[in-house]
Amino acid sequence: MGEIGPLLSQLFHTGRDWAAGHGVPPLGAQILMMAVQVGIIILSISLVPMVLVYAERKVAGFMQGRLGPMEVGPFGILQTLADGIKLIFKEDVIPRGADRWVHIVAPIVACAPAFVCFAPVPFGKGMTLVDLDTSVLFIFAVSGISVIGILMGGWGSGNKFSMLGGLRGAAQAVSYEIPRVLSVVPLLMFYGTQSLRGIAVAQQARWLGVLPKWFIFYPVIGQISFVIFLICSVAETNRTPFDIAEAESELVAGFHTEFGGIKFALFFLAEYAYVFLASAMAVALFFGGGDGVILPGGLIPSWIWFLGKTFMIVFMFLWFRWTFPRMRVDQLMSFCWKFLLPWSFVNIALTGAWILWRAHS
Amino acid sequence: MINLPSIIFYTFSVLAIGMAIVVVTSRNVFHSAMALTGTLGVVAGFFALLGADFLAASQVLIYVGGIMIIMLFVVMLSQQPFDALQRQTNTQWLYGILFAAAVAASLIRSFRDVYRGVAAVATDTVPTSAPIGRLLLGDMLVPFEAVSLVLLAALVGAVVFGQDRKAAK
Amino acid sequence: MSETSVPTSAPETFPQKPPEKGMFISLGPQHPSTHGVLRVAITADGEVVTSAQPDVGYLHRATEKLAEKRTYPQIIVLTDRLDYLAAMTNNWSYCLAVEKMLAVAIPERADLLRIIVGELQRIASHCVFLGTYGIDIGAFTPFLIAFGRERERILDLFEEICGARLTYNYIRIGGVMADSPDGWEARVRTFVKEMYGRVDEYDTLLTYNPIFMDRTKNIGTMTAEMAVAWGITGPNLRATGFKADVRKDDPYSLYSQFKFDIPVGKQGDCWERYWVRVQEMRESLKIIEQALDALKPGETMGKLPKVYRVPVGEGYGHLEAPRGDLGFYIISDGTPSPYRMHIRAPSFINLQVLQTLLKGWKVADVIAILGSIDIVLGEVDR
Amino acid sequence: MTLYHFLALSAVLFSIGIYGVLTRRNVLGILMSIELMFNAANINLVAFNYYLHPENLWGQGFVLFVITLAAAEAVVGLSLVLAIYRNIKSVYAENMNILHG
Repeated sequence: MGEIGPLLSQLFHTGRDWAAGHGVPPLGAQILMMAVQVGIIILSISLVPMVLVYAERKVAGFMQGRLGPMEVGPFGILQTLADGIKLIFKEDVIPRGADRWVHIVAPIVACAPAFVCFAPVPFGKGMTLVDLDTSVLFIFAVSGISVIGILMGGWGSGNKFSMLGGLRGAAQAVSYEIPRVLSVVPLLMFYGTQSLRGIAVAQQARWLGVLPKWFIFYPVIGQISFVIFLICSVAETNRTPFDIAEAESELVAGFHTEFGGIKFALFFLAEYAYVFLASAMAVALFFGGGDGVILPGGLIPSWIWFLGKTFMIVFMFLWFRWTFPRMRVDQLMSFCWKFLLPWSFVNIALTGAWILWRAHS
Repeated sequence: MINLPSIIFYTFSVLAIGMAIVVVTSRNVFHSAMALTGTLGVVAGFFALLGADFLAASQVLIYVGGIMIIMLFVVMLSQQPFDALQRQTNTQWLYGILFAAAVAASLIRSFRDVYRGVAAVATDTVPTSAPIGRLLLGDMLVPFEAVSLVLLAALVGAVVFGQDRKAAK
Repeated sequence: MSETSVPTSAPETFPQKPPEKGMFISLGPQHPSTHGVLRVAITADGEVVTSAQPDVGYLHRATEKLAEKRTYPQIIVLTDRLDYLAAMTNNWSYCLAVEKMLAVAIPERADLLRIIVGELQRIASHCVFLGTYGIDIGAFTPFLIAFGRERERILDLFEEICGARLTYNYIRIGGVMADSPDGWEARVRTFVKEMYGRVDEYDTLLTYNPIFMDRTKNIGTMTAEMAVAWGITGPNLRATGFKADVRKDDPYSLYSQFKFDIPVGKQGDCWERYWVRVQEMRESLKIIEQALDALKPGETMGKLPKVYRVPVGEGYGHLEAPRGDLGFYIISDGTPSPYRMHIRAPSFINLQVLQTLLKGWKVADVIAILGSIDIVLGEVDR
Repeated sequence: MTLYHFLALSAVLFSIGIYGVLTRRNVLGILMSIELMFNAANINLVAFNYYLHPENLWGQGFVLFVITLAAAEAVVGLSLVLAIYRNIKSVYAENMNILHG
């Protein structure tokens, strides 16, 4: 009941046959349907940051003993919409000393990969846009492109301090990408496939009928890889306690200080899209995607389960932001190279031992 | 005949050649680095077109996510105020064009009669991650270990050169 | 790394042009974390600071010259704006100096009210420090909790008793402006009871937060000799292990009757300076409780003629302000206004140590060290 | 979309790379052109693998090695450029003419 996954894919096939039937060449119909699917994903993904920004300000408010936005719309729901409109109409200023082209293209390069990464994410039963066989590697590769966006942002702002901020941000993102990829390797070893949908489906089984066989519940390897993945995702999205890139109180101004209006909105959109992406991946990899916890997934459709679990992890991102102070640059780097990386190697070794033991018994 | 792959092929190749030209002719080194990033992305598209999905993803991951970032680091750290006025190409650009054109013509001429009509055998795209993994650790094990040594040497070399000699003393 | 000697020669001219080796950063005056308009000219070689030169004077209002043109009671209004985060203790210190010269007796209830209000002001000022230092290190929540919730409660209490929230003008020469409204003591008592729990909350929120400790422990360490050599007073001095508090060393008003101890650190790093201020809040709460118990109805204003003349001569009165030993030195020539008034502002003196304290530390630590000294520019520039 | 198309494309890319190496004054430009030539070769390898020997993946395996070696070469080259820049404050090839230790 409520499973709109198969319904949607059914809709796309009928749409294509209908278009093919009405004189549109089969190739054109296929491209048309692809365009419709991509359009739906881009629309829904661009809605998500609106919700996340609102959630962040509300959570921040409640954590600090205040209410958060209450003015625009009931309980401040339209606040993000108002911010968005305000940002769109801000004057578009390009600093004179800056490199014009790089300044204009930087927010696009920082924001576009965020949408592409949502293709292989399994939102529910049958709701994976493109079930790539190498979806995990694909997501890490494409999200690496936005680091180039950060560098371009630093270079495109023209002043030396933003460039330093951009370099620091890029160095942090690149060095935290390695433990992040290595923390997902145990999963690939365990389930033998890289496709997120495959991993999510493989976790639908139950231990002793009650405990769901999610990877997070595997005794040691599950928790270690989840914690490392979460920490690295926080670092990858430049959020506290790793937000040195746009640290206001630090000496070096952040890389996107020179971007006003819609360009700043794009950087903002990218950050929240990546937070949502990281949570969606964490749910697909560690919490069994659209798998219902108590009810056998029948009563509540799988995509509602998926979104619920994703917002649970998004809440952890927001929670970190309002409780942790900021780490210093060198502490942050040594934490990555001297703590997270060795532990991810240990985790891979443990998973290997587990698989060998399982193979023998 | 127009089918989806050929449309994609032609658009990608126009993009690739256009950006490659920008890489070699642009006055601003940062712009050529941007163009190179674009070219690498399009080459990854070619790999995907040829059914090598694992390769396309790793190309983007390693090249765009790794090498280009280090290259941009060095470009940003070594940029001089008067770079924009400098001529980026030296004087023998005419001979360069001639030589390059000669190489291109000879290559294309030599491929023409050998590989003219070879069309693709219609196999559907099978996922390549697992076979590549088995290949790397199976038949190609020796080069696999050798490359790890090369990478180690490169790492040590980069650290040695990157170190500020005075700081080291 | 930081020698204890006090520089005898004038510091080198301000490094305006970037040094040939390394980077020149002019921190401020419009910088979010310099707590007001302070400019620190920093030259850094790579990541390490080679020299730091605080540049003050952006908030100079010639308070001391103005005082020479006003009568004694009118000067109280000027003192509010010195350390604008702790106006109560400014008024009190000035009144102490004048009362010492006039040798007027202060009624006991007025003195107790002064102590209660002074200690409440210390807690409010430390709350501001707690909030802004949290933001410097990157944690936003303590600011809204310490600054927002606690300080508001104290300001409400002040508003009830003297009508103002920032520049109180409550403590007058010879006593206090007005008696406390009824029910005020009860409200202070409930606030004090709740505040004990709140201070423990700060410990979990920030004091023992591992990332906060990484950012502040063993950073900007200051030895006791260096602190004494530079004339530093207040929590910064006590953090280095040197036990010095005007309330104990030179007890004024009724502090000698109360039992409270002075929190002292060990190695004077940023974390200890922060920790000492949090402990001081707890001590102030104890003092307020004891003062509330000792409060009895009575006179709130001493016997003073309408227009009084301060006898010729000089007087110096000082007390333990939240930021250090705040003193007023007044020379009177018998006329209704002082001949000369000098203010010993603790922030101005604590600020000078930055020249040697910042040297040798990383650029990223400059903000942490600067924030831990807790200076207020109104007091620095006078 | 036959093999010949891919070979022609990679030949053009390769020659653009050669042009870049020959005429760029900035050493970074030369390094980038070398990357371009590497990629042209990679396209050839994958095309041969897809068209001539679809049954095994030796071509793609070889491309992986080419990518890793290109990465190693780029890293060492770039740190060399940085070291040279630190000493003679310029990245232009003709300024690097003093051969001493």
